[in-house]
Amino acid sequence: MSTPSAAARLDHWLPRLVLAPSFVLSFLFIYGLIAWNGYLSVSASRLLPNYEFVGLQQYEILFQSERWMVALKNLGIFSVLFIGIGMALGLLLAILLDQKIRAEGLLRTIYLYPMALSFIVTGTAWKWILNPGLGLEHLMQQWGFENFRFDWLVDPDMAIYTVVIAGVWQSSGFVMALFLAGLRGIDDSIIKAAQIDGATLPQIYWRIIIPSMRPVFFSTLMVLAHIAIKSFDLVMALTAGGPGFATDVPATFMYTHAFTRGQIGLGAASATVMLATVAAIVVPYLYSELRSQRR
Amino acid sequence: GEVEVLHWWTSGGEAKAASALKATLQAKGHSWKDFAVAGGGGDSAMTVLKSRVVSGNAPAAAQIKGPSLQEWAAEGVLANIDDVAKAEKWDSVLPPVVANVMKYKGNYIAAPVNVHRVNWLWANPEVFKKAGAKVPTTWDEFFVSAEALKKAGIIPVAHGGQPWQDFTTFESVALGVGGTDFYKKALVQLDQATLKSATMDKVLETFRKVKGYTDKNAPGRDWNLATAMVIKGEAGMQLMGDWAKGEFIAAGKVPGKDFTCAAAPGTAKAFTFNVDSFAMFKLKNEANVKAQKDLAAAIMSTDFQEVFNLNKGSIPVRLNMDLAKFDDCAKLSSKDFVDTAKSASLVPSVAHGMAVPSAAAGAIQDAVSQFWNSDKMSVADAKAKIASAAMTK
Amino acid sequence: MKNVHRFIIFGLLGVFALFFLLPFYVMLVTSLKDMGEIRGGSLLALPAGLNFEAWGKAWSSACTGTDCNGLQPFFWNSMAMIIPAVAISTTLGALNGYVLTKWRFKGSELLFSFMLFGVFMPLQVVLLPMSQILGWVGLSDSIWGLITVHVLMGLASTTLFFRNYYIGLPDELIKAAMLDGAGFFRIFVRIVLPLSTPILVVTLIWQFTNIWNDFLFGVVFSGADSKPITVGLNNLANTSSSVKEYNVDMAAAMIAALPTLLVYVVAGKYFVRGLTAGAVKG
Amino acid sequence: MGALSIRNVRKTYSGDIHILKGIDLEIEKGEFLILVGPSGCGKSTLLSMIAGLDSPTSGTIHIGERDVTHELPKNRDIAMVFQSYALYPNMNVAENIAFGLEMRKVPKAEREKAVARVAKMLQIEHLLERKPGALSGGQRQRVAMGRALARDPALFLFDEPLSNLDAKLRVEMRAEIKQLHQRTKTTTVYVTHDQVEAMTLGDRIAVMQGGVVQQFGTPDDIYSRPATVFVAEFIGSPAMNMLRGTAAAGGVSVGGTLLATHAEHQAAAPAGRKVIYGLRPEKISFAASGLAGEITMLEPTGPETYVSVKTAAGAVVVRLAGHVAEQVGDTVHLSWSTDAVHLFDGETEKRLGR
Amino acid sequence: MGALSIRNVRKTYSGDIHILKGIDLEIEKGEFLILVGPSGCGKSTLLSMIAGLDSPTSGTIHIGERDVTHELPKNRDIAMVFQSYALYPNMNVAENIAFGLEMRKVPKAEREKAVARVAKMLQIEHLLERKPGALSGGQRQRVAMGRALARDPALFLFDEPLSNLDAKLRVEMRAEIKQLHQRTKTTTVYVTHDQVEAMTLGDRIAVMQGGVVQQFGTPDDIYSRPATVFVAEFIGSPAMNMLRGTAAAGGVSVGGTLLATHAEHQAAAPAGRKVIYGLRPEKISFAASGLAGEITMLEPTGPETYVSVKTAAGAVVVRLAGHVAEQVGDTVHLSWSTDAVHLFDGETEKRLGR
Ligand SMILES: Nc1ncnc2c1ncn2[C@@H]1O[C@H](COP(=O)(O)OP(=O)(O)OP(=O)(O)O)[C@@H](O)[C@H]1O
Ligand SMILES: Nc1ncnc2c1ncn2[C@@H]1O[C@H](COP(=O)(O)OP(=O)(O)OP(=O)(O)O)[C@@H](O)[C@H]1O
Ligand SMILES: [Mg+2]
Ligand SMILES: [Mg+2]
Repeated sequence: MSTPSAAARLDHWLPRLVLAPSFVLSFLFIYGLIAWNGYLSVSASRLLPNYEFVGLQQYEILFQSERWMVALKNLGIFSVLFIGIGMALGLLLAILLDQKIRAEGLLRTIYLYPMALSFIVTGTAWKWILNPGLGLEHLMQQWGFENFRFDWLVDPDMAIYTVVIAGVWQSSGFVMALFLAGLRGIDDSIIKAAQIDGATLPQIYWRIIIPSMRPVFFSTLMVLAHIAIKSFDLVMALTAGGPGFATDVPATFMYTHAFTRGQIGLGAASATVMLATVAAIVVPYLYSELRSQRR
Repeated sequence: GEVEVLHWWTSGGEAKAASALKATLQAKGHSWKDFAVAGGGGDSAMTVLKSRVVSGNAPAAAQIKGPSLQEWAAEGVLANIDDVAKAEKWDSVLPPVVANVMKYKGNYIAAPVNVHRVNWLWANPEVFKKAGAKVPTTWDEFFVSAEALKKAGIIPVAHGGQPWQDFTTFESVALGVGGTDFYKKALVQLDQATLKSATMDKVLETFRKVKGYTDKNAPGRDWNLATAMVIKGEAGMQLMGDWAKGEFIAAGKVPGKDFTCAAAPGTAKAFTFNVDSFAMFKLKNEANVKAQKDLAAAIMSTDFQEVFNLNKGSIPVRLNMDLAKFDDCAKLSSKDFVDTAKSASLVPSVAHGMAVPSAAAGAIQDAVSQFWNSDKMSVADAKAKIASAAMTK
Repeated sequence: MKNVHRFIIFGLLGVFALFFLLPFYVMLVTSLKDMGEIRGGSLLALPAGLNFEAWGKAWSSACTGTDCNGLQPFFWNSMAMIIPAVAISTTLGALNGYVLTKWRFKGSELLFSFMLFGVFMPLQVVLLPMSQILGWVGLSDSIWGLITVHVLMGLASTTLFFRNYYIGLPDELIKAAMLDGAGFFRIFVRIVLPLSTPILVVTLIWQFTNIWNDFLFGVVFSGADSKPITVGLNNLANTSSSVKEYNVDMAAAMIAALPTLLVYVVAGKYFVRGLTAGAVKG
Repeated sequence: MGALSIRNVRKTYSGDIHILKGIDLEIEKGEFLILVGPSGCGKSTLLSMIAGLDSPTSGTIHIGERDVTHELPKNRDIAMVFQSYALYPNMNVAENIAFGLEMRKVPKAEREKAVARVAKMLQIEHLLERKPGALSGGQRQRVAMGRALARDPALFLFDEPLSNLDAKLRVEMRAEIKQLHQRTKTTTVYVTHDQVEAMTLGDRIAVMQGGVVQQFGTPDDIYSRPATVFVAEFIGSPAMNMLRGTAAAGGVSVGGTLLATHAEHQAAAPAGRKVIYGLRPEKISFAASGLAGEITMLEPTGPETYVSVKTAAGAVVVRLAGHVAEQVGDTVHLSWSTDAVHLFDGETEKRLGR
Repeated sequence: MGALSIRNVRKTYSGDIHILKGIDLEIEKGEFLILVGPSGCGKSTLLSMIAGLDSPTSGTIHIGERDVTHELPKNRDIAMVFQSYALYPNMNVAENIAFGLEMRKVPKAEREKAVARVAKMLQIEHLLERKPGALSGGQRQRVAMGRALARDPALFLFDEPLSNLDAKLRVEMRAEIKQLHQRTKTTTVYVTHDQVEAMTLGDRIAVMQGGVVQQFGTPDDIYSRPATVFVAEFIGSPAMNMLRGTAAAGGVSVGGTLLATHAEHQAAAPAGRKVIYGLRPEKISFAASGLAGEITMLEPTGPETYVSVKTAAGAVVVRLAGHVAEQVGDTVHLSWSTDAVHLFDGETEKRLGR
């Protein structure tokens, strides 16, 4: 066998070189920071990081905390609903918009705009709308629907669902955009073939288009999942974790303890637990998805 | 030199107040680098501060208050400004309770700006008149009036259901029901016996009873919307710190006539204070250190104290100041401040981070707020939770 | 029959549009009211008149600290930051996606999944160590520090988007271009990029929005005079112990959202169909 | 009324690119129509229109009694093989084939039987589990076929379904299609470029050019009596020799040489008229005498040899069976029967006489 | 050493799907190699490997003196026509054609000349501004051709480049390719299913089956002396008649009928040996006497007619010129020369004698 020329060797390495900076940086930062955070979680850090080793004490505190348990449960409820509804709605909107709609540009912008607005202020508007005394409930009752009830925001058991509503409102436009881009990338001719095969429009989407958008689903799922897990602004702006700490999620828990209450060690422990939980769910999925997408 | 100042006074009157300080400094030939971060009563600002300190780039001064000052000082990042304090005789113009908060191991590390009184009751006299009730001075009266207001179809108590507001209300109830000593023992010294005492039961029962007079839409409501309810006459009264006054005034209401400010029931002889202060960080550049000291001096100057507090709605932290320009509520507040300072019933506000370290305060707040929001939780449970929260380090 | 379908489609689209627009409506009418109206009136009521005072104030005279120049200065800071940040992260993401799908090598998928998992790291974990690192490399409190952080944090998502889009591009095109003598970059620029418009738009929307609306990094990593617009907005709207001016807050929020909206409208046009029509048979 | 009637169908792209310029075709139930024509003449476009994937700019399409011009594809009961295959990339071969049946609610067991049947017929049994991406060109084309053949539609549309197959397989597939058609008698429209397919499969052939049907008739008609020069040249390989000349007494004068014609032709083209003298390569043979010419090229294809001969009347291609002993440069004499001559008008290029 | 040497190249997919099982081919500079073989036998895979788009599991590929097995495609100086076209959908036809030149830094003016040249040659001048999406199947295929032909590479690879063209155009294109090759003498590998293309274009033909080269020789070799039953059946249409029988004195006994063979064949196959008696359809004619049989099918293709005859020795296809007067059901007698007979071993299916 011959040895490839220098130019050929460069060409061979070029893809790796191009990828290298992104990967090296991501690794250094992401995994470096994860490790650092892991270390903090077994330290006595309070207001500022320090490196006095205290073993698993922070984890013990964490798992005795009722608030943390509530946060974990909320994350579960929120993620499932937010991802599920967000995907479904985003996909539905994308499909509807894909029907050669005249006002597509306008509608698309309407669905997307919630992304553009910072939750710093939108949260206020949502609080008003969801507040039974000011918003929808009030309005409907004024219009004569005396029995109309919509008071989830002030009900500790239901408040987390209002966070879902606002989250879906904010994100499904982007999901729509992702799906729309996917739809627009589908080869027209296979749609034609399906029409000939007698598939109805819903069947075409369900059996042909959506399955061939598997990578798009993967993107969407990753995006929504990470929004869900990191959702912080949303909760802070809408309920700030309230009533009480009924709508606390791990991100707000961690922020509050690490930064507001000077319990960095505890915050770090919560971040580690969160990551570990995510890893348990996401890593197998990532693995199988990337395997099966290889062509 | 240059001073970079981290604060969360960003809008309206506060910003004007901060500008006054900036002007003073500039008059002394220093430049002012403004680092304003609003939000969550300084939560965001604290986050920024931490990362700035970690990156080795601390600002000259940062708005820090209460026991947090001690915590920061314990990290060894704060500067000693005793020379300024001595020159300006801070020890004599500040009430000792306040001065102690500003010191770490006997040295001044921060300059106080203002005093907020937290244990206020704001009321709409017109509504009270309509309902035939009078502004209460004790908790018993409070419930009588509340009942009357309720009968008149008015929401008796305007409340915003956010944990810090729940906690603010709790603090006023604790002070009113338990008295100053109880308050100090339970919420400042975090004495377990006191926290588990029968008085605590009473406090919690009263606290829960107050909730019965709030509307069901309270959760999540901002404090100023609650104030607006009082202004509009939808609600009769509100338990809130003196910043609420700003809302009344902004709505064109006149103190004493359109709205009443009174001490929270049973706390007329006491004063829960919330003092804003600037911690001074260790700096390397000499010129900047000079500017920093000038800043400390300027903060405590009578001129600034007056301008600032007129804008902010609070009262000067200096004793013995001329209050001619202040309104009646402020005058009342100031009088109580001076009186209680003498009678040792001037107590730090636990809800506003003046009394105990943030970790414990936060944990107690969680427990209080949970009790407030969950009608199922028994008083005994709540008491146990609060007591165990108080042990958080 | 066809008309019934259309009617249902439009009906659904309309209902959702209303749901999406409701908060916007509330914000808009509030921004046009004065504070008296807001305190006294109903949430959904139309304003008494068109009153743009709040908008003017939000833009140029509201206080956000000791300065009372409104959002204006923050706005330009954000602009200066977002353009390089979006450009760099999008470019890198596109290149990464291209390598990961069309120039695979052993282990590239594994590398990618590691990178992807990183997106789940809570942002708050980043703050302190990152400030320390930026302090070491001398980028703390500067616009470039902020840009660096945004690029780093956005990479995984942009790479994901492009990778998953490029997977669908026929490999034959790349092969044909290789035979035509095009190298790695030329294939990317001449063949792959022109076929990427929809995903470019999506990535642009995502990155632009995320970076533009980011508050936490913006407030922590920027310098005193490079603070982005969210910090300004936050300072306007998020005061807890002083009088609230909801009309100004709402106007400010909308002003802050304008560039993003503009991006949506302009970029949205490029959601085109049939980019790969006629490429290969099979 | 036929099984499929296409009436004055026109198709225009972006306002001024006229692809179909008024197509009229009518076939009976069970007929097998072959569409041929040069690349780009609009065959696939016409099929799309019949299938309902594209709508005509004007004109109507009827299937049976029904006007389907504006009917959705799924309501037309058509099976089609796409020139570009258009396989579903996310499904394996078996699923690709079964999809059309599934959409029509055929029970699973029957679907499986149908898949097995067509897979056998198309020799792709071993590929059923593969995705299209892992198939060769010809295998993909067979899957595309399979998708259509699994069904039992009212109308089959095939767009060059065998173009990527090897000759052997193509013969087998052709036989399969023929048998299938004989069994089911499903009306079929079939586009092909293969003359053998056209001639052996079709009941009728439509020759299209430039968006117009040039001739529509039985295979024999088209081959033996091409209506225009275009059709004559288009069908048959190598193409018919076309010699331009002038009608003269007893024949046609081409470049000074008189080529004999049939009496009927002489009657149809009065002397002096510009005509085109057409002669299929396979109708010419080498003889001791006749039109003399020099061999310029020899192309042995195996069973026969194509010989290009330069004669006084112009270049002529001759198709001879087997090997040819002559060499390039040799002089030969060409002979043919006047029966084999096709005569066309020199101006209109339309067929004359006979 | 040749211009292209492929040495023991193997290709295996996912561990156990063996596509190429050791291919050895060597062609000289300027040679025109035709690759034929049944669909799915690995032709495209082999081309990909030559082009460097895929790498062999084992074996080496040399172009000229250079081992290019691990060389990048762009450094091999190869132009290729893909079976699946692979047009750049974002570029118009002219840009598609010019891209390869541009990448090789050919000046603009020259590029334009090249585009004009190939566009004329491929008859796509009027399409230069169109995007691939707005082209017909055959037009796309011609653009794919144009992209390769515009260049002047060291090696041309064509993967069924004419399959979607009509017969007339195909003849013209074939002629163009032939001329081009004669002019430039560029080494070429050409995959086709068209026998005429294979026989007329190629200097040498490689017949592949199941990942193995069955025979590698000149067109005449392949046609006249097929090395195996597979090759014999694969080349020629209709396929060679294969009659299984036993060698006997003076010939081969098939189903009790003795079919005469050449003396050499008799020598090669001792009596009693199982053999296969091969006879091309075009070598058989109707005669007054000979093997009797009944006509079961008549397929007129225009220039000739395929006749299936059921005889005592089995079914035999006969290819006759022109029309046939006989009808289905008629009894005919078949005759052929013993020179035309191919004999193969019944077990190994290898050629025997001659
Ligand atoms: N990714 C793959 N995995 C498994 N088998 C594959 C893959 N790609 C191709 N094959 C198989 O490899 C064989 C050779 O394919 P190739 O495309 O070379 O055939 P071909 O000779 O060009 O056939 P055709 O004439 O039909 O184009 C085929 O049987 C095909 O099914
Ligand atoms: N979108 C379009 N815009 C303009 N012209 C088009 C478009 N699509 C197809 N055409 C043209 O329409 C003509 C007919 O195309 P069609 O696909 O029907 O040809 P065809 O007869 O099937 O040819 P082939 O045998 O090459 O497949 C072609 O000349 C083609 O260039
Ligand atoms: Mg076509
Ligand atoms: Mg192939």
